[in-house]
Amino acid sequence: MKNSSYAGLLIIAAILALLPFVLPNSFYLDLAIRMGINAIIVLGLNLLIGFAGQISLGHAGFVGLGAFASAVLPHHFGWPTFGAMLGGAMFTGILAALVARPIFKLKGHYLAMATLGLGIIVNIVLRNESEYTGGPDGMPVMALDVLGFEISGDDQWYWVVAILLCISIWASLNLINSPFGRGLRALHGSEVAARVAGVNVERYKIVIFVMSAMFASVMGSITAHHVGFITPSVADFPHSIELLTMVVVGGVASVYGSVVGAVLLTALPQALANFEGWEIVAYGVILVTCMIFVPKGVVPTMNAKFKKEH
Amino acid sequence: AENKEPIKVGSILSVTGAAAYLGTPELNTLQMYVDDLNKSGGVLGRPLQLIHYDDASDASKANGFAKRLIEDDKVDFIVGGTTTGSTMSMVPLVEKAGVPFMSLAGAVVVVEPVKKWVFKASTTDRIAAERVFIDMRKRGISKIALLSETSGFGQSGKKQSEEVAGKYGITFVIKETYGPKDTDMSPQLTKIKNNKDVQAVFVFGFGQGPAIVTKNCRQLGLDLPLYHAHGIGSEEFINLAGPAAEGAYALAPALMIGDTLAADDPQKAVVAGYAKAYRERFKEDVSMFGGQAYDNFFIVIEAIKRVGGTDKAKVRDAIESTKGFIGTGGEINMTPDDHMGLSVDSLRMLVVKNGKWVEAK
Amino acid sequence: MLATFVQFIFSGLTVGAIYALVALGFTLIYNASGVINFAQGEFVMLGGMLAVFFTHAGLPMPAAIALAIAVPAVIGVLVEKFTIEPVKGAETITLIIITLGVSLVIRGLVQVTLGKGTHTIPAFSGDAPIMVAGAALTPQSLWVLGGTAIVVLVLWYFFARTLAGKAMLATSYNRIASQLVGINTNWVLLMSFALASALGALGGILVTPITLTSFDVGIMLGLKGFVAAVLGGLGSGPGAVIGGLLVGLIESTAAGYLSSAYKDAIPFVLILFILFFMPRGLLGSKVTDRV
Amino acid sequence: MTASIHAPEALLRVRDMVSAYGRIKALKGIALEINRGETVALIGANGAGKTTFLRTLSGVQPMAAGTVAFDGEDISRLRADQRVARGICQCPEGRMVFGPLSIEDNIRLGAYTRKDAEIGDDIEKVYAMFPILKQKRHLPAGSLSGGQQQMLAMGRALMGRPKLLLLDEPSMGLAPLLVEEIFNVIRTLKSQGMTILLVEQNAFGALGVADRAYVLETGHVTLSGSGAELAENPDVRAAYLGM
Amino acid sequence: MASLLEVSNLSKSFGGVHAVQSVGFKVDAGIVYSVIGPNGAGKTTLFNLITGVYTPDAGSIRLNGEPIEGKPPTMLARRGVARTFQNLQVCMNMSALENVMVGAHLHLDRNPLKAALRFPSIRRGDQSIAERAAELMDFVGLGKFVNAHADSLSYGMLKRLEIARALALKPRLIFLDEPAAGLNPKETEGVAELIREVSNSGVTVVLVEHDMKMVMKLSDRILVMDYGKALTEGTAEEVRNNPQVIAAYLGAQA
Ligand SMILES: Nc1ncnc2c1ncn2[C@@H]1O[C@H](COP(=O)(O)OP(=O)(O)OP(=O)(O)O)[C@@H](O)[C@H]1O
Ligand SMILES: Nc1ncnc2c1ncn2[C@@H]1O[C@H](COP(=O)(O)OP(=O)(O)OP(=O)(O)O)[C@@H](O)[C@H]1O
Ligand SMILES: [Mg+2]
Ligand SMILES: [Mg+2]
Repeated sequence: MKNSSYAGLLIIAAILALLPFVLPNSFYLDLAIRMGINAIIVLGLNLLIGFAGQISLGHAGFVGLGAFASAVLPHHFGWPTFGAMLGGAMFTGILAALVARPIFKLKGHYLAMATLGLGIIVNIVLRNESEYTGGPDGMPVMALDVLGFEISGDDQWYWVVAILLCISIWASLNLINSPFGRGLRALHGSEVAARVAGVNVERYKIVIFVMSAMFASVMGSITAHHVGFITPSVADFPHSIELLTMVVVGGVASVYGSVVGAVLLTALPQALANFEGWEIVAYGVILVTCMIFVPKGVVPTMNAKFKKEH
Repeated sequence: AENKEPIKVGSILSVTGAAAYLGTPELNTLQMYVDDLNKSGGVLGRPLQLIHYDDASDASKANGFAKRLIEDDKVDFIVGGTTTGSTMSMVPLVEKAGVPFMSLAGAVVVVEPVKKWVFKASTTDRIAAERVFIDMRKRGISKIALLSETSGFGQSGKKQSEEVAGKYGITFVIKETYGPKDTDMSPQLTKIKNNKDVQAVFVFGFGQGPAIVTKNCRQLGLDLPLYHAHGIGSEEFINLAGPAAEGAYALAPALMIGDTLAADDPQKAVVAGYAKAYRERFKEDVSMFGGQAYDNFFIVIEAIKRVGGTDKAKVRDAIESTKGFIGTGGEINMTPDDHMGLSVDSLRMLVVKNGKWVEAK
Repeated sequence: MLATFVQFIFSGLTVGAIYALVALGFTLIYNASGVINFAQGEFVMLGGMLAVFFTHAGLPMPAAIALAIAVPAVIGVLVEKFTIEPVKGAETITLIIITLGVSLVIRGLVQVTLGKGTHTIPAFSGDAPIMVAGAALTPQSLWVLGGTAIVVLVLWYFFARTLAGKAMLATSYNRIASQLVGINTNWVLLMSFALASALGALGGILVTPITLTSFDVGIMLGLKGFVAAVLGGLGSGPGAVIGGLLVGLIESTAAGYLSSAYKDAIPFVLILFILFFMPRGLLGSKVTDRV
Repeated sequence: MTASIHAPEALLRVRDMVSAYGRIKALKGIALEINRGETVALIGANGAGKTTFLRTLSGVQPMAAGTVAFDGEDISRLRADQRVARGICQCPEGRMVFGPLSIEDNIRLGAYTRKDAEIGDDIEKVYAMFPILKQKRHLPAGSLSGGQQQMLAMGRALMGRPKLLLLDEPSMGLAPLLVEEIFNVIRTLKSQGMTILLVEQNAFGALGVADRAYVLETGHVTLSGSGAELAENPDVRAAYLGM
Repeated sequence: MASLLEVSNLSKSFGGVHAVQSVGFKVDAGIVYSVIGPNGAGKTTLFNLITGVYTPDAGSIRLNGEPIEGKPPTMLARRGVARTFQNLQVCMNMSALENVMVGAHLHLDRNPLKAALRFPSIRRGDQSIAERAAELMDFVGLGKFVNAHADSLSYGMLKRLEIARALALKPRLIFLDEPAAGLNPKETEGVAELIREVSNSGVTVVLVEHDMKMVMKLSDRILVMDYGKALTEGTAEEVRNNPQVIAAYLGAQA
């Protein structure tokens, strides 16, 4: 699975096509859907963090905006669900664009702090506006209706998410190997060199931030519809960290790493579910060990190994 | 041939995270009674198997685990959902799959409107609010300050308080909030102190927040009656708040004052039995949440016994027809319109006197 | 009205001093390694929880406090040795994830061993508030403020005036060059973690009588401490203190004058605003990279 | 042709040094000796491995195989700071000044391993050598121009009172007057008996001051001899002197 | 007709340091123009001002008669201004070839949506740029390292990589900040030849360099700076024999 090759995509597509036939019951299907949703969010986040080198510790905020747009707009304002999803993405995109300029004046930990603050503000608003959002206890979400066709049930959601995932991987691969993607990576490597070469650094950062925010928002909507109930914890700091961890464990600046990271870390809590109070410790130990032994992430490390053997 | 298949008890509790304080005694209680019942031959001759997942106080995790309990583990009934959020995220799943579901959460939305498969034989925030307001009226208080936590518990409590206040002639002169992890509430209390109309302060929260509020009140010299909702009436509160706790009111079920309960109190036996067993096994004090787990669990066990099997629909019907069940939280009488079954006086008003909780007169 | 205002200020200063103490721990490790140690909050928690544990175990207060500082310091050393040292030179986010992982382990272990309850220790000089201009200030707040002041002075002296302090800074700016002038960079990192952990623990002990403690208080304190450190300007001791006090004051006045529901959001809005004009915080060092 | 003298007074003796970046070997078995008081030049094209050699000598780059003996002691396993304490100081490629620290602090840190009372005098000596540094001594080193930083890096290395001074392209980026100045400094140090290993692209200058020199090509030593010998060698002239 | 580049009265100071003080000069199209001066004279700062990395405190810069002072580097790149850096600015997270391809950024369709959807036009453009970048690497003597990762190149190689990247912009005006630093005399000759070729192809070159042999050989005109000010300006011959320049910069050897 070389980072830039499309072969990995074919393998993933094949796995996705076969998976429903080998999974024993719909709990596993549900888990697969959650993995897929996370993978798509992480793909977007990795474009921002891994490729453009801009840390975001508040991405869950965008997921939350999408999720609650899909919950609140139909429920309180009678919007059609599909419209709410698009509206949520638009709103998230606009918000991201508005805050991007001031935020991206900052670098490193200052940027991390600013994005963290943004996520926390979103979360606090969602928690406090309980008239609309149900507060910390959350609210139910209607089924998604796309132009008269209602998507519900794990079977349908599985295929929707699987197709979206393949498209997202394909688009990400295309993007990073394009002039735009190279510009992003260049500004990561050296901002001043990128500027002098004609990369409009500010614009690129804004574009990729808005794009990954909108990715997150749409997937937030899908999470909301799939689960049927949503609470502000989708937008909280631990969730942002969880997404960040998926990026890093899978591999910073690795498209396939995003998918692998999302799959592993979505499965991990389920695997640890029977640890009786030791889950947190085990989760922490696994994270740290993983970072120590594969600091570059699972996929890039495996790539390097693979290359070595050949 | 007799059915020896285990009866599968599913539970999803918040054993870690913000609500760990509630979830832990709940899980302890379930484990203890599943063990005990198994030792004494199980139920209907069948052993019990407890399958538990910790949602870490995160409602979306609860949803995933509920699916696992229903689809993968195929449990016969579910106890849990420590928080309202967790409960509500599971409700659509149990309703669809048709699994009897006993929530341990506090908010009234769980059982109102009534949902076919969802029960909750534990006190609600509405009852708590009503109980406090009744007591306030009794003492001639009508203008109060409401200080609620921004947690789900506090927000729902605030909403219910607002809804029922009118009925008891209570008006809120000032409403403030604090975060569940806040370390200092003096700014809010200073505002309350500056408002001369306030006759009493009603705090809706649980965990360490109410203890800090109590300390801050005394530090600021705020001498109004201080009422707490249900959920803090334990030794821990007095330890944390120290001398400042003296004179604070709080709601609690009979369980919390088991030792001082009148001998003829109908709950005496149940409460004493539970408290003794729990203390022996876990070497720690009982909490009302563990007691709620006891009540909800045994309502289902009784129902299964009455049905003579685990057919989900029949068990559900049996739960719905529970009558006169004496639990740690009071007497429970379910009806098709009431999936909670507790009355307002199931909660007792306690006050701290000489460093001990006693029933307020 | 003055009394009310003064009360908000007292409240803000007390809470702010707590944040400042946590922020100083961040500063110390950042200055030695450029790492933001997201486990810093857990050391604050450890200090408080261990002080509770040792006093309950029957130790006299001074001994309990000494142990509650020493044990976290040792843990800090172990953390550096086994999780930070092996990944020298890794990317910022990798280090962020590692420290977050460490914080989970510490929190989880405390939860399993010391339980989930909330605890407290008695205030050092009693609970009777001191009244100033009609506002109440608890004696423990003075302990916290005083502790913060001493720590910041010591740190300032260390980094501005001693060669060991400069060596620590040098290590974070360029590890290779530091080795080339003879600095044992591993040792420097080890010491920075030991000191920062001890500092965090000390903070945890000082604040426990006010804030109470439980296995999960570290998350929020760590977060606020990070915010304070960034606001003040990463790496600056006085910055960390100013940042901490500022966050505390904004919170208390926001809760008092604006909205207690949004009091946690308001500091973030203001901080974003401040960073917009001062992208390296209030006292952050200037950028000196040349091209 | 190896001109190395296996004399007991060799201060530094490197045998079979191998060093690699990942799988790529940058040094493929280097043998080299420096006698006390000698100035030795190391020349080679871009990417030959000169910098890698110096970094490995200083211990900041891991050595995959080989031994390094210094002053009669095997130092192959020592950490970088221990090697500095024994008197191996380097003025690194790319200068590596501590940008945010003041110039004076940078210089002081050069004497980090020293405890003696003469540090203050030595600082003055460095200032005397590079007066511009004294003028700017309270400014952050990062604000210096490229050439000024080069002077600072040199001064910092000298503060360690090296027994063996490693210089990685010390004249890079310096104005002609200063290049001369740097070579004068090297000559002075040499006359004071300091042992110096000099990596230079300015091969004319380097071969001019060096007693002996080695030529490095893609990780191998291909030639060695006295400075004058190599300066006359037609291959060297063609490949490195551009004649 | 106006010169290609006209700088007048340009000033910039940092704190108390007047890095550049009222400097003015003109560069005609097609020539090689060198800026020399002692360390810290302000040469790099001058480059940073002209290429938009710093904003001037005062003064004007005109490119083809149009004012460009304070314009961002991206804008200047669009007008055909390229540069290299004294303190290397190479993107270590990319391959050597990609670094050079970044130089050609402006000649490509940079639309992210089209890219994500894999429009054929984008692929084709990228392909041809990759080929040109490889040629450029060959041109600067890095032909063997086309597939190498940038962080595996030595210092001298990286300096050349920067030249290739600057050339990939197809500049009208190129600023080279010490291109020969870190190169041996033989390699320096190679770079000098390279600059000559670039100049012959019609690109105007502005050069900062301490290697006097190279400067004297290549330059049509030379500006000498000292303490942020223009000391003198003239042909190689004039400058070489200026006693002030000899005293401040060249020393006896030249
Ligand atoms: N970090 C690295 N990763 C991988 N390879 C490297 C790295 N640094 C250097 N190399 C390779 O090692 C070899 C030696 O590099 P080194 O820097 O020692 O050369 P040098 O002789 O100092 O060259 P220069 O004169 O350009 O400074 C080169 O082939 C280079 O490509
Ligand atoms: N960003 C900055 N902050 C502070 N001072 C600066 C900055 N940039 C340059 N200077 C100062 O301006 C003066 C000129 O620096 P500049 O880098 O332009 O010199 P230069 O002529 O390029 O020297 P060299 O030949 O050594 O590269 C120096 O004294 C330097 O310290
Ligand atoms: Mg080199
Ligand atoms: Mg320069």
